[in-house]
Amino acid sequence: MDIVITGLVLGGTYALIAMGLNLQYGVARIMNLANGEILVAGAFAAFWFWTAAQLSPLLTIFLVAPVAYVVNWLIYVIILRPLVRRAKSRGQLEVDAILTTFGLGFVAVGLMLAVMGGDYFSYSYLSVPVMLFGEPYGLNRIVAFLAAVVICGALYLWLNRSRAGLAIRAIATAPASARLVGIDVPRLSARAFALGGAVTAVGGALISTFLTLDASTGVIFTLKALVIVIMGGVGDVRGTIVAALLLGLLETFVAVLIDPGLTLAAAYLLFVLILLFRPQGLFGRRTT
Amino acid sequence: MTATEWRDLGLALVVLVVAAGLPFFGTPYYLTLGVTIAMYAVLATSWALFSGPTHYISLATAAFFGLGTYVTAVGIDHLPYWLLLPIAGVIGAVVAGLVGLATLRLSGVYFVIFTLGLAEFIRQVITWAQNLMGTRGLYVLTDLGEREIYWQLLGLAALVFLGGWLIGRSRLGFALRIIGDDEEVARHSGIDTARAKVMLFMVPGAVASITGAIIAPRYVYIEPALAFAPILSFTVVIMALLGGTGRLWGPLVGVIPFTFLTEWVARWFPNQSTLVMGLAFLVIVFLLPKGFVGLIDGARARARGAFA
Amino acid sequence: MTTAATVLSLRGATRRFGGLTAVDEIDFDVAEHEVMGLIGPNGSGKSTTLNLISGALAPSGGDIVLRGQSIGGLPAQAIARLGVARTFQLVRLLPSMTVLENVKAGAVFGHRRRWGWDADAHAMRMLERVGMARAARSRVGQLTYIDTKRVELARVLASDPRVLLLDEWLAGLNPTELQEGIALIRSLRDEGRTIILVEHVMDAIRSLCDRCVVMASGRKIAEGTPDAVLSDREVIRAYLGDDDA
Amino acid sequence: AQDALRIGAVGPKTGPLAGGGAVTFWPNVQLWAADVNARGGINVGGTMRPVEIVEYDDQTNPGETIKAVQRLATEDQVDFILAPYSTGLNLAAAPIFDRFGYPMVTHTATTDKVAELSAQFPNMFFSLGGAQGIATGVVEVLTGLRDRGDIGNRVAMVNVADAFGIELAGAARPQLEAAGFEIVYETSYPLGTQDLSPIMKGAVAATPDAFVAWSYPPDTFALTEQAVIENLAVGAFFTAVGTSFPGYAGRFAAQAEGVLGVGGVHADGAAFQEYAARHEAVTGAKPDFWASAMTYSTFQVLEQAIEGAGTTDRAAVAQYIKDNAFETVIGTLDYDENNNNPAFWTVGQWQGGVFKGVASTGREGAVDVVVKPAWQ
Amino acid sequence: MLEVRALSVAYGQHRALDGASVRVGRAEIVVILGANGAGKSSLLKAVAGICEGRVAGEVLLDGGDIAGMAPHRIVDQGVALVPEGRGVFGDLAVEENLALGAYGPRARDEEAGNLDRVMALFPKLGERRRQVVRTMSGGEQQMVAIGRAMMSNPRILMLDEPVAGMNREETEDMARAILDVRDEWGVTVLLVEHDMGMVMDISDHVCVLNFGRRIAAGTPAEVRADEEVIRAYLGASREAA
Ligand SMILES: Nc1ncnc2c1ncn2[C@@H]1O[C@H](COP(=O)(O)OP(=O)(O)OP(=O)(O)O)[C@@H](O)[C@H]1O
Ligand SMILES: Nc1ncnc2c1ncn2[C@@H]1O[C@H](COP(=O)(O)OP(=O)(O)OP(=O)(O)O)[C@@H](O)[C@H]1O
Ligand SMILES: [Mg+2]
Ligand SMILES: [Mg+2]
Repeated sequence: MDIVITGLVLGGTYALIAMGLNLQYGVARIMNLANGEILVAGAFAAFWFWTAAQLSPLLTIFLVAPVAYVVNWLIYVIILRPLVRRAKSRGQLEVDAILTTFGLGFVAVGLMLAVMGGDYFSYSYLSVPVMLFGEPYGLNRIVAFLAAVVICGALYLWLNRSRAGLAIRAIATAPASARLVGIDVPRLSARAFALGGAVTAVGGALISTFLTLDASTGVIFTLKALVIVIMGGVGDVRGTIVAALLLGLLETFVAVLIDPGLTLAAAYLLFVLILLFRPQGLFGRRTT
Repeated sequence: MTATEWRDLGLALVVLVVAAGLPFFGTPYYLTLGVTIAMYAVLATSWALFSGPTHYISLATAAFFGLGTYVTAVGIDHLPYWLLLPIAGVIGAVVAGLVGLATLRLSGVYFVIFTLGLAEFIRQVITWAQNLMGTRGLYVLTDLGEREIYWQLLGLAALVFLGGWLIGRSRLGFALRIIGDDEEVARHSGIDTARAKVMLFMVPGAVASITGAIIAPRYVYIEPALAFAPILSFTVVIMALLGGTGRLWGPLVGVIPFTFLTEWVARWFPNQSTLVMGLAFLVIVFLLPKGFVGLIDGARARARGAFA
Repeated sequence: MTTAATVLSLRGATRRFGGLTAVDEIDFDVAEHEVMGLIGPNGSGKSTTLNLISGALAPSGGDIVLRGQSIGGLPAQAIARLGVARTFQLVRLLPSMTVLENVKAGAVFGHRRRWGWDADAHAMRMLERVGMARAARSRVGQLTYIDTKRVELARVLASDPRVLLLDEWLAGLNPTELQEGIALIRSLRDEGRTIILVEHVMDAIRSLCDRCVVMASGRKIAEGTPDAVLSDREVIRAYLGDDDA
Repeated sequence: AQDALRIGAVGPKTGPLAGGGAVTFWPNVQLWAADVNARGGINVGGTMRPVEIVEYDDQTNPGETIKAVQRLATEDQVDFILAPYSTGLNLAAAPIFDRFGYPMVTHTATTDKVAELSAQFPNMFFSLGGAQGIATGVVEVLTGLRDRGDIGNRVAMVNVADAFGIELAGAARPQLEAAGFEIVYETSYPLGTQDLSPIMKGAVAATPDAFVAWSYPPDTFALTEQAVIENLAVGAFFTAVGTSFPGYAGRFAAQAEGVLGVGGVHADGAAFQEYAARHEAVTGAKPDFWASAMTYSTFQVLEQAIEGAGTTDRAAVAQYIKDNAFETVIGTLDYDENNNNPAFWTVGQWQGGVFKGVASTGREGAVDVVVKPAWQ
Repeated sequence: MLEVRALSVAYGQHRALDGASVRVGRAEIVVILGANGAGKSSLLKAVAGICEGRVAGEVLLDGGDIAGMAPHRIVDQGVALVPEGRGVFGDLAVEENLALGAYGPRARDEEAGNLDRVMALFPKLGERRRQVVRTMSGGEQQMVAIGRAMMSNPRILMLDEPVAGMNREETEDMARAILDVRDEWGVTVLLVEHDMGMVMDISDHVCVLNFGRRIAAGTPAEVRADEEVIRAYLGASREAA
């Protein structure tokens, strides 16, 4: 029980980390290597509001989300859209996106260093125990988990039940055809990218309540997010959620029952094995 | 062989001889840059041998590189150094072969992230094993200086270029180009796509591993966090793509300007180096959509147009 | 009916996709030098049958035998080397290569493997064969539709296949081109090649095929000479409509 | 104005170690330069020469460290170079320092291979102590608490699976056992583990009397937080790197009381207090209570050696360092025949909002260790 | 209602369409004929706003110029295109494809009614609502594509070789469906087709392109008798149609 709860809570954290990237890659077709930096920026915002004004991160996210949305929208429209226009093929876009977002990640790290210096930022928020089934858990992690449930659930419902969500999925499967049914592909892609960025930044704000970060740590989260998105299958919200929870559970199981030193090894082993047996990820569809 | 091929070969030889003389006429600073360039030239060129034609972007370079450094670090006290390099090569090739087999069914971004995950996996296992055995960072104390390391890398580079040139003329190279265009067609034309891919994937694996083995004495202190740093994989990809992977010499023309650019930025913007580097990057991607090779080809075409 | 030796035979070949049985226990034989038509309405499983033969898909059941050797489930490259070559319903060329290189791909890795000068010369001969020698150095992106089909055919021929599978090779051609196309396939037939032809153009079936297999909903419903099957009342009524034949 | 002395500084501003560099290394570079120049410079054979810092970011990448040191030596032709940050980067740079004869007074390199290294790189000096010494300090502190009857002899020990953690856990294990402690829980975790609660749960389940973690800053914070949440009831709670950061007390406030950590300083000494005040005034941040002062003091060593030798001749300065003792903000620094500083702080403890040294290998000013009160 | 005036399309150096003009009246079926590469598809794509090449000229829809508009806005004007290769969403189900057809504002109010009519037009789609389109056969996918286009409540439906790869019966079904579209929905149809039999049966007007230029226009009978058309397009093989 204990293991399951701890694992699920960690899985929720991972879902927060990866969900935004899934939107950005699945729909806007940008494999955003600057994802982790956006996450760290969100975390930094929460830290800053907390230290400067004792503003709760749970409120900060309502500031972070719109700001991150606008910033990511601008990034897409100004920097990435020309690449999308220019790309003659999917592969070309992929390469350009890798190069550009890699550069963007550098720029973001540079800016954050300039603004906040290289120091660790960590603060204590809701780091009090809550008892579940007789075991203590950090309230901040539980809160982040609940937020993850809300965010992922809302995204899932939105994508699968709403008209706009259907349009987003249409772009994800065939952008060229989406134009033919009256979908404003460039605009919706920009929105999906912006939304993904907002989700990532909110995730960052939430995880900053229990993780210690600094300006350079973004890349760690980028790697984790990439692994989760791919494991779940590109463009599929369910896949990302399931993959995140699986990873969380596995890492906890290994940590408790085998050896904490093997958690990350086990996580990557799981990833490798899943791809061996399902090369398109858990929920991905085979492309030809 | 045609006349142009002879000419290219001669040109390559001249370049090699001139490069080999660097330690005699350059300052130690240029030698250090030379080591960096040679190292990335080897890594990026061998990377492009596989990834260029197949369009499979591999982020496993750091894994093989790290393995190589460990071969040297572990073996230096027990075996003669010169034996370690081929051992590293064989280990790298074998691991790459296994990885290649594992990745056969993967395509596109799944392959990219798989290689990344795999590199992290190897690093985690080595870390864990080290912890189990109670060994810490390993020390590689030798009297190999930058000059010796540079020559070794240069020799390796020559081998990589020669190998690449031969592969380009072989059935294997042709098969790989077909695979890169359309794997379904390749299979229906009778190409054992799996075998071709795995065979070629072993080349960058072995080369990166040997490179790691050569570099280990330069780092002196080997620990997983430094030896397997994923940034190396990214840097190699970026340099190769900036150069252009369509030609054998493409990655080289990415590596050289890129090294000087990072050097320039590191020197003049020590506090904003990441920021400036990132901006420089964006500018390059936007202004040189086809990489430096595209720039050179474009200039050539224009020159030809001007004379026509 | 077949006097010559059997080259290829399908025995109970079956392919399921989830609940759907796209190819359902198909049996037929193809004899040496025979041109066999595989016809049937859309979605009847023709392309899937070709995919089973060429190794693009593995059968879920049954067997496929090429000259006494079972090839069901072998990988595509192995089958290609045994001498089965195909075109695709949607033309697939190698976009980064020239026309000649495209054809060379067949010559280098196919059933008979050539290399170097020999492969170039052979590829050139195949281009001449399909009337595309003039475009040998062009990029495939510059070709018209029928020319891409021709190049694909040349690539397939370059491997000296024993059995040639053509999937709707004539689809999408205009009347003039259609006549050229039919003439081209006829010339292959006259060379004595063994061909399986999936086609909707009945004129082509009539004038090219020795024999036809008719499929519907994954099953074989008739087999015989084109005239015989196309005048088979049941076939007409159930699958081709009343007014044809 | 005289000719400035050009001093090179290489360290991580980005990459995995940037956080540590930002707390410990860079502020002291800035402070030292400010202090020296406020005094009018370094007295080199009678002329006061101000210092001018040439700094580079090595991105926590040994290849970049090598390039940067090389650049400092041959392009910028600096007079001296401050040692880089962290063990790995110092060792990568050692051959180049050696080739150009720069004295290399390291501040953040820990190694048990001092003898081999100083044989290979004769101008390399080690200040921070090795794993053995630190482990001994921790065991001594625990033994003291036990002998006073404050704790029992059940110890839980965890380590981050990287060179630092592995080495220290390896050194501490036999010493703990020799001192009669029972290791009731032991495990490692990879760098970058995002949830340490399973580890803390495991430790809690083993009901230890003391908890020892050979950890890095992010995990030091996470372990402490989990210990609070899981209410780990121990009389001694030790975490390694990061415990002495001012941010630690900033985050955990009253909870930090009684927490033991690696390092320490003579916190009540005038030299440190004065230093800390200057540090805050010049850099806007508080120093940490371990490596900050150590880092600064190695710069002082270099400064005093230049003045003492009266020249910028590197060989002479290096020789001067070998031959002399130096008064610094952490007290006297005197390198032995292996270029090693034998007297260093090993354990400190948060007491009343200050992280005070409680154990050392021969430093003055240690305070008595107190038993860890319950988490609030 | 749709008038294409002096439309040119160039891909790099290559002029695929060279000042072609076409007029289509309300509730008419107009067929564009032409050899492969004559520029037929380019014309449809230019009207729909999705042509990769450089486009010049005017496209007037009820007098308003829609050339250069973004493709989704053109759809909102009531122009629907079923391109070569169908352009369906292979990974989505039939019903999702149809729902996406009604994405634009002009189609939303009528979505339910249109869905019923599409199901009546292609009963097979009703049976396969939840099938993933990628797994359907060519002909079935074509139905999805046309059904989806009809869901957008178009004034003009443009079909690019809708019966390619179909057999006689299916071709006739499709022809009937196209006539239904005109007669019952009152939609104008612009069709690119090779199948002469079908063309002659259903078209009100025919327009023949050759090498990017219009060489003839008129009723099917007129065009059929046009010497230039016979020479340029049908060649000697007219009876083959
Ligand atoms: N994206 C493109 N880039 C370059 N050339 C193109 C492009 N699309 C079409 N073309 C060229 O433009 C010409 C006209 O093409 P288009 O597709 O309009 O012809 P079509 O009449 O529809 O032919 P088909 O009957 O084969 O469909 C052809 O020569 C074709 O090669
Ligand atoms: N990969 C697949 N997954 C699921 N179903 C498939 C797949 N490929 C084909 N099918 C189904 O199998 C049936 C037969 O398809 P096939 O492509 O063989 O038909 P066909 O006779 O070639 O038709 P056409 O003349 O339209 O090309 C179709 O109903 C199709 O939906
Ligand atoms: Mg078919
Ligand atoms: Mg067309």
